[in-house]
Amino acid sequence: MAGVGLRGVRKSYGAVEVIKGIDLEIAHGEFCVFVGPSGCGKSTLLRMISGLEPITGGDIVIEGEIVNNIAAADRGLAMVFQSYALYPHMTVRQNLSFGLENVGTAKGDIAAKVDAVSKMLQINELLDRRPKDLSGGQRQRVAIGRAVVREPRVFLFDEPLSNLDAELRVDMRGEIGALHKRLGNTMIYVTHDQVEAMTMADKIAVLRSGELEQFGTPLELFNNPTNTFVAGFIGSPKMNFIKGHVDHADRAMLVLATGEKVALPATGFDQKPGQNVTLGIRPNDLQPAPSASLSMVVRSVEQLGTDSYLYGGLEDGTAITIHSPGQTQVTPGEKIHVGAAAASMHLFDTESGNTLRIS
Amino acid sequence: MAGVGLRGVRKSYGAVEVIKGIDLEIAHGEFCVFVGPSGCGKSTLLRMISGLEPITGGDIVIEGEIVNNIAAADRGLAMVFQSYALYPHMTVRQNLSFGLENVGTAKGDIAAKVDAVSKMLQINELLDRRPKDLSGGQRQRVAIGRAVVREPRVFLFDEPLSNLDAELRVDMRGEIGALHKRLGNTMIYVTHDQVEAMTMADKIAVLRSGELEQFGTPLELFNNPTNTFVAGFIGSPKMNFIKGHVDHADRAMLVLATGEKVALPATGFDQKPGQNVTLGIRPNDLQPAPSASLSMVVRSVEQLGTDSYLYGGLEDGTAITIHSPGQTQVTPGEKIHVGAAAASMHLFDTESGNTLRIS
Amino acid sequence: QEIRFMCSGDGVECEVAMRIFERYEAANPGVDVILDKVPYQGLLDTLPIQLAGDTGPDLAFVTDLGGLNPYYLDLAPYVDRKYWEDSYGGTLDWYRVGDDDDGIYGLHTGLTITGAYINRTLFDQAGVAVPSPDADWDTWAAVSREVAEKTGTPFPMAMDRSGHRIAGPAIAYGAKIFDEDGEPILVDEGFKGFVEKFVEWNNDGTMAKDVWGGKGGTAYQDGSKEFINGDLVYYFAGSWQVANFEQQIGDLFDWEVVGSPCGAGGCTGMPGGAGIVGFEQTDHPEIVAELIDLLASEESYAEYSASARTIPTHAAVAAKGVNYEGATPLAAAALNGWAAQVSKLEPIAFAYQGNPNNRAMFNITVQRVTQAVVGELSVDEAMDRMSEDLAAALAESN
Amino acid sequence: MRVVWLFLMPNVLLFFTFAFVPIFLNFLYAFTSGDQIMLGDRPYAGAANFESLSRCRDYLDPNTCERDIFWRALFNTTWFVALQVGFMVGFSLLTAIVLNRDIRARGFFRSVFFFPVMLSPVVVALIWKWILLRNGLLNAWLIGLGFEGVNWMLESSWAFAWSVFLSVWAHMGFYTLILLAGLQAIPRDVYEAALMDRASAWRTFRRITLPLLAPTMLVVLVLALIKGVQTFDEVYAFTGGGPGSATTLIIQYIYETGFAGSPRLFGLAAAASIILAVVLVVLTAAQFWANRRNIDG
Amino acid sequence: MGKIASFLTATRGKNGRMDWTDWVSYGYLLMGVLVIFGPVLWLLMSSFKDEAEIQRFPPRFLPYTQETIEVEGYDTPLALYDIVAGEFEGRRLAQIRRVGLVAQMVDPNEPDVRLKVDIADREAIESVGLATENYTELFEKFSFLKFFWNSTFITVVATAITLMVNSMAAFGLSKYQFRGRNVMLMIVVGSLMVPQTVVLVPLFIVTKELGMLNSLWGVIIPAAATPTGVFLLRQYMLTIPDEILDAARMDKASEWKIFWRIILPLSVPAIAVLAILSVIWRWNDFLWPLIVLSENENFTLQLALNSFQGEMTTKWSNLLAMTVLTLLPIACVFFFLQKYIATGIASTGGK
Ligand SMILES: Nc1ncnc2c1ncn2[C@@H]1O[C@H](COP(=O)(O)OP(=O)(O)OP(=O)(O)O)[C@@H](O)[C@H]1O
Ligand SMILES: Nc1ncnc2c1ncn2[C@@H]1O[C@H](COP(=O)(O)OP(=O)(O)OP(=O)(O)O)[C@@H](O)[C@H]1O
Ligand SMILES: O=P(O)(O)OC[C@H](O)CO
Ligand SMILES: [Mg+2]
Ligand SMILES: [Mg+2]
Repeated sequence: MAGVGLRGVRKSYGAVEVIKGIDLEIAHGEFCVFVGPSGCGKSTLLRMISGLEPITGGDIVIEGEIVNNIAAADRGLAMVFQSYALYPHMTVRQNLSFGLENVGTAKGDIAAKVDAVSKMLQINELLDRRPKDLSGGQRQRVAIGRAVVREPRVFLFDEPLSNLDAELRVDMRGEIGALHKRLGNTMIYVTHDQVEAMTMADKIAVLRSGELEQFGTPLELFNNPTNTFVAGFIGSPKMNFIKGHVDHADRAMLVLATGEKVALPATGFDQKPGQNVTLGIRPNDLQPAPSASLSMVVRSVEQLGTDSYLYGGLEDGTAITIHSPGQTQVTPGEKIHVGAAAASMHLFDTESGNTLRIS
Repeated sequence: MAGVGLRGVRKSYGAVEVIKGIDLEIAHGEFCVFVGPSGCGKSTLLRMISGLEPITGGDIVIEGEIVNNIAAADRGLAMVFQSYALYPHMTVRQNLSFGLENVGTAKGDIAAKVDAVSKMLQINELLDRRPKDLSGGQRQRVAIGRAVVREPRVFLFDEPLSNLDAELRVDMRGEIGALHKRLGNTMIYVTHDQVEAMTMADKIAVLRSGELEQFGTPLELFNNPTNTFVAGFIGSPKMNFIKGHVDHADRAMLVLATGEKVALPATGFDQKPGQNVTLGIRPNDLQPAPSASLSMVVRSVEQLGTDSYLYGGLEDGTAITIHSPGQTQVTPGEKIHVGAAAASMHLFDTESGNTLRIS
Repeated sequence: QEIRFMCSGDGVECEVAMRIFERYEAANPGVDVILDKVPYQGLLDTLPIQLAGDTGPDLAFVTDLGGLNPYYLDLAPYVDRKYWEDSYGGTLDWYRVGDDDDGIYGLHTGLTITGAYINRTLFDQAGVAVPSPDADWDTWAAVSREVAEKTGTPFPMAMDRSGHRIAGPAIAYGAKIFDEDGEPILVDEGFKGFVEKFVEWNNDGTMAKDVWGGKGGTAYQDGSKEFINGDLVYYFAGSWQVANFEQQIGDLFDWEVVGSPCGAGGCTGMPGGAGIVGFEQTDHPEIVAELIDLLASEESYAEYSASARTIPTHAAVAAKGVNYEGATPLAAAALNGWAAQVSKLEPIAFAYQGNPNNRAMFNITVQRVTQAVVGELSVDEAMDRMSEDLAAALAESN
Repeated sequence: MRVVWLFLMPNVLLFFTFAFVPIFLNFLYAFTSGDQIMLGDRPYAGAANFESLSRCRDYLDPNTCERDIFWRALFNTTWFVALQVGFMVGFSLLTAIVLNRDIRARGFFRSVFFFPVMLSPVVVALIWKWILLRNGLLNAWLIGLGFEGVNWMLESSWAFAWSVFLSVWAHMGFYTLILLAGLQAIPRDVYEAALMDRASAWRTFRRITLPLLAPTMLVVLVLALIKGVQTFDEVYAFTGGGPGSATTLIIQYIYETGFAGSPRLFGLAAAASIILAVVLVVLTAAQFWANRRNIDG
Repeated sequence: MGKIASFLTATRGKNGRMDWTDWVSYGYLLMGVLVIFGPVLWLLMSSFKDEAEIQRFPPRFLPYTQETIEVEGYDTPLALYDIVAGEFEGRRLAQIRRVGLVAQMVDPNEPDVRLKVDIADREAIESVGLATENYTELFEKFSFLKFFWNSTFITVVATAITLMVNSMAAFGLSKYQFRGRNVMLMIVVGSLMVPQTVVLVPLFIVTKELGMLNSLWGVIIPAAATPTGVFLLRQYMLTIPDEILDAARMDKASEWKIFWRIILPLSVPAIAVLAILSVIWRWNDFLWPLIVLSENENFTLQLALNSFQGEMTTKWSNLLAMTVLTLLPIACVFFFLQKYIATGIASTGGK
């Protein structure tokens, strides 16, 4: 069972602590995605799991065995480096076959596997080039191929698709998914792409400056974020946060900083009268509605073709984004009224940022 | 007028022709985005404009002047490299100030500018680190900062945000947009991100294996793609393409390969009876409708939280993706009927791939 | 049995010796004499180390005659002592250390004598008479200057940069080299007297300063190039240059041996040369001894001298004179001219050459006199330094 | 990390046997006297050799020292190294940079600059002696141009200057080659970035090339210094240390005292070599220290 | 800022045009050819001069030989002269012999008439001619091929060992953090401090104790662990990004494999440099082989070369010819290896 466990794992560079004690159990065969802001420690964590980075504290467990003292080469993992780290002196083919040669795979098998993988990654025409003669995306695919071709018990991917175009990315997502199904092995995947995270993951781990914020299935995180950080991080564009307090008289009524009042759903939150709370509504859940209580001034409009986003602010300046399907006619400067269904609302304690939902 | 013009520009590496004659005029102050599949020549084109890559044929014109023989340093551009190319031996601060020092900016000004830029890029805490002590996204921001701090007449960005998380990416998009407004200079920007391309660009140039496919505003490209390639490339997920032919009897009726019939809009296309055509419908325009004529079997479902995508196929196997707002209840294996409004249809000649829309 | 013969020569010495050894091989099947021809530096610098390390050849051609004495094979048990004493009496001592040493160690194959050559053609062109054989240094200096002046020759005189070379003239000027007890002193009034002159000549252009002044340390430098090019009137070197001059001057001009000028101490040059010795560590002392003895026989020795163009030390051979094969008249005359100089050598010269510390003394001389020539030290200081250096060297040796 | 020792082992073994042990023996020699070659035959002398070498009335005037030549050699070597290392590093850097450019006939030019390194010291000295002799090529030239000839080898300062020149001439190619390899290791995209940053040639050199060349530069500086101090063969064959002792360098002193001299004063020579090694260690440590930032990349 | 196209960094005008930096570069290189290669060329020329011509003042660049002519009645060819003054001015005569200031000469066309000419009146007729005997003599004089083989064997084997052993050590010292690393490094650099000249005798003793005297191995082994090589390679390897090694580790490469397949290929420029240097060192080694090898059959070319330096005289003509001959192989090695120096990894496989 190639599950991966992190037990109180820590890492410091000199005085800088970049991983501050992380506990995480990734079950065998699970596809786990790490997300988090740039610099939060995702790559470091991957490198620690791989064995390339010595850990400062805690244990790393693979297949139930503590591997802290096992060399990277012997942990049976494969990794796609964020910086690719291709072998500059080898052709693409050699880059791909090196790992197989190391484990003594037969020549014929190597050729077959390299062939298959390079076709899957659409780099089969580049097999005799060296990395320096490749485009950024091509290099990235070689980096993926190098890991994939070895079919290890655990895969570590560090932003493997960041330099690919949308179409290729969709393809690759599919291929990696298929691979995961076929091999049934554990995959740990770092990405900044919401779509990748949401669609590929069995579980998502949200990290913030070296700490684990939440670990769960994509929809769990999306629907029940534990705090404003996760709520803001999962889903794009970001959830709108509006400050206010619970009406002293009516627990179900929220008084926003702008003075407007919003009705909360009757159940679901454990807010207390007078408590300072933050209301969270995703842009997709905010609809222009002439009769709605919130009024905003649109500052800018983004037209994606299929969708449009309106950026604006409430009266007190709180930034608000709303989503509008298709191509919108709204123009900057317009003042519109928006509203949301009570069911789509999230409520957080303003001080701690934690969700107020009863779980 | 720091417009940039490409006149029949070509580039070959030995026998491999990677840029096959590109003509393009980017007006002064325009924000132009290059998109295209991985390896199509975007970076090469940027490098040719910058002067780092000698051109094999054609002319590059900046401010009306042919700059083919002007050295990179003298073209007055700044570039964010896809590979970052940070100075490994310098701290972040030195990386940022090097360019300013080169042009003799006063010490105080340098400090102020570096300060401002690093704040904007949220790397102000890292100013005394060296690149090797930074995370991937932090490095990328330094690379951006190095170009931005110089405020040149033309900016070249090569996938500058690919390693940033969604939130930061939105921020950076905003910052670059603001910078563009403030400086009013020309920007050429390579990206794989649909959102970036659609939202930031004044004009988008779609490249395919060294050739320019279409050049126009984002919505132009989205609404009036000249061929299946552009149609497929712009917009994510990709447009669905369904093969068929125009009914011999009724020009307004399309007979799909599956035998199903679809009514075309009365005007807009110049299809001929019997012509082999490809119908294009974006996933967002396909709605589940029990009464609709197209029936598909759902193979997989992607839940993004705010949206869902259903992947499936028509009877003849043609892959179909449809978008469904919110979180869907459809499960793989289900058979559903889908339909689209005639207005949202695109029609292409199957042989040439060119659009049949009357322009 | 394999016998290794290490040799280095300026001419064909090694080959000629081998020719004679081959006869021994023919007579003694199973003996195989192998010639290891090495650079001269091999003999000088590395042979002693090899010997000290109990390796090295069975027999060798050597020039540091006394210095290697501890390693020599005493041939006395194998050879006819009387024949050797009679024939080589004068040089046997050079291979010995101390007065009570009566071993027979080496065969002095080629005697060298220091002394001068002149460019006879220049004298003729200048119309200046060649001084008589008993002329002194001052006379030669004056005459050389005159010839040089009249013929536009750059250098009147030159002397090889060597402690060995300057020793002869110094002795002729009264240097005693040793004190009454036979202990080396090197410096005395006589020695200093010549050095003063020598330094002066170097600085007034009489001597080609390039030779001594252009070098340092104990590096060797000769003036043969200048002489060969006709840029030098009077060249103080030694008998070994004959073959060289014969070959390279060829037809350019006439040259002659004039030997050493005279002084209060006589008209002596310095003897020297090389010999063949056997080494104690050999596995075949008998064969080694027989080989050397064969070469020492009057017949072989005469043949050797004639072929290798050396000046014989064998009394009988010397007395008969050598018929140098194939030599040009000039060269033959020169070689015989050198042979005639042997009788002029002073006992001090012999003693100096035979002293085991001679190399140290030569080196000290070169180094310090040069410093005086170039002005780093005054002559007095140089002399003081020489005495100190000598004392230090003597203290260290054994 | 045990495997690292497997990588080091062969080298360590060879080192121990053929560098360490001899150096240690040499150390022992320094405390013995006499002219015997084998250590066992030599009497113990305590620090006498060191005392003898260091006995001076006035350390600035070699004439007052017991071993005056040692001190002269020491002074000469100091000057020699200062000049030689400076010129050597300067010229080889310049040459490496030029040769690193995308020039035509690169291989040919590289070979040209490297050629002298292949020559034996004796031949190097011979060639230049021919050129510098009183009636050699250079003087013939000068006189042809209407100047007066100079007796280069007879004037102390000229002989010294030419010795420096000669050793730079002979060894420059060696360092050029090392620097060339170092320049090749600098990633090209960093230069491209500098170009886009409008760095002038000089600034690119100062701020990009030099710092990134630092590990190589350390090799060059350390080797140049050490080999500079150890200069011997070609200068010895060239001037023999003269005129007088003007170009006598420290290794010549050691060589003539211990190896080629008579009597062979191994003890004194060994003591001198230890003093030399100590000086070198100090100088090298200083270089490492000055370079410490860049040593480990 | 004008033509910034960086003299110090650029690699030829991007567009194939020569700009001033190219002119300066070529100027510098040509001067280099003059100063560096001129003397070498002269050496080459001199190796074709006969001994007398070598000793000649002032020296001449081209090798000249005196023209001779076969004259009836004389066994050996006679030297030809132009007569420039005196009675026979303008004639071309052959010299029979010279006695003092007068030469006996003969007109090749009338061999019977002897003429007396003042030696100042004649001028030798010389033409450029190569004294190839300098070379041919070498092959007659000693077993050149044997020496060549010995030198080659020593050079090749010692270089191979040096490269192997040094690069392994350099890898250890550059890519591993371990206790004692700095000590090891100091030892390496420290042993550079003592020149071989100084430790010849102790080294001889060690070599003798190991029974390697008079064997080529006695020359090969002691020289193999050059500290210079370790130091040089180590500093170069520092510039190889660690991330590539990490990638290899993830590819399950053993440390040996990493060394062999990653580090070595990426260090090719430095290894080429060391190979060149090692070849030169071993090929030109003189003093050490001289001590270790006393038997001729083990001699190297350098020892043979130096045997032209006798006690009192040096045969320059042969020595120079031999120098040129011994130079050729290493020059070839250099020419072959130098191109590897230019194969630096310009762009790494990373971002
Ligand atoms: N030296 C070379 N020799 C041959 N082909 C090359 C060389 N360098 C680049 N190419 C090819 O040129 C094409 C264009 O490369 P370029 O880097 O411009 O692509 P790109 O559009 O930037 O791709 P990406 O989005 O993956 O970065 C690629 O197919 C690449 O393989
Ligand atoms: N050697 C170091 N010394 C100090 N801090 C370091 C060092 N190396 C990395 N860091 C810091 O550790 C943090 C985590 O880095 P890591 O590369 O794991 O981030 P990441 O989550 O992968 O970010 P990104 O998404 O930008 O790649 C970063 O803030 C980085 O600046
Ligand atoms: O000073 P050197 O080297 O010429 O010594 C001369 C020899 O002793 C002559 O036999
Ligand atoms: Mg990262
Ligand atoms: Mg690219």
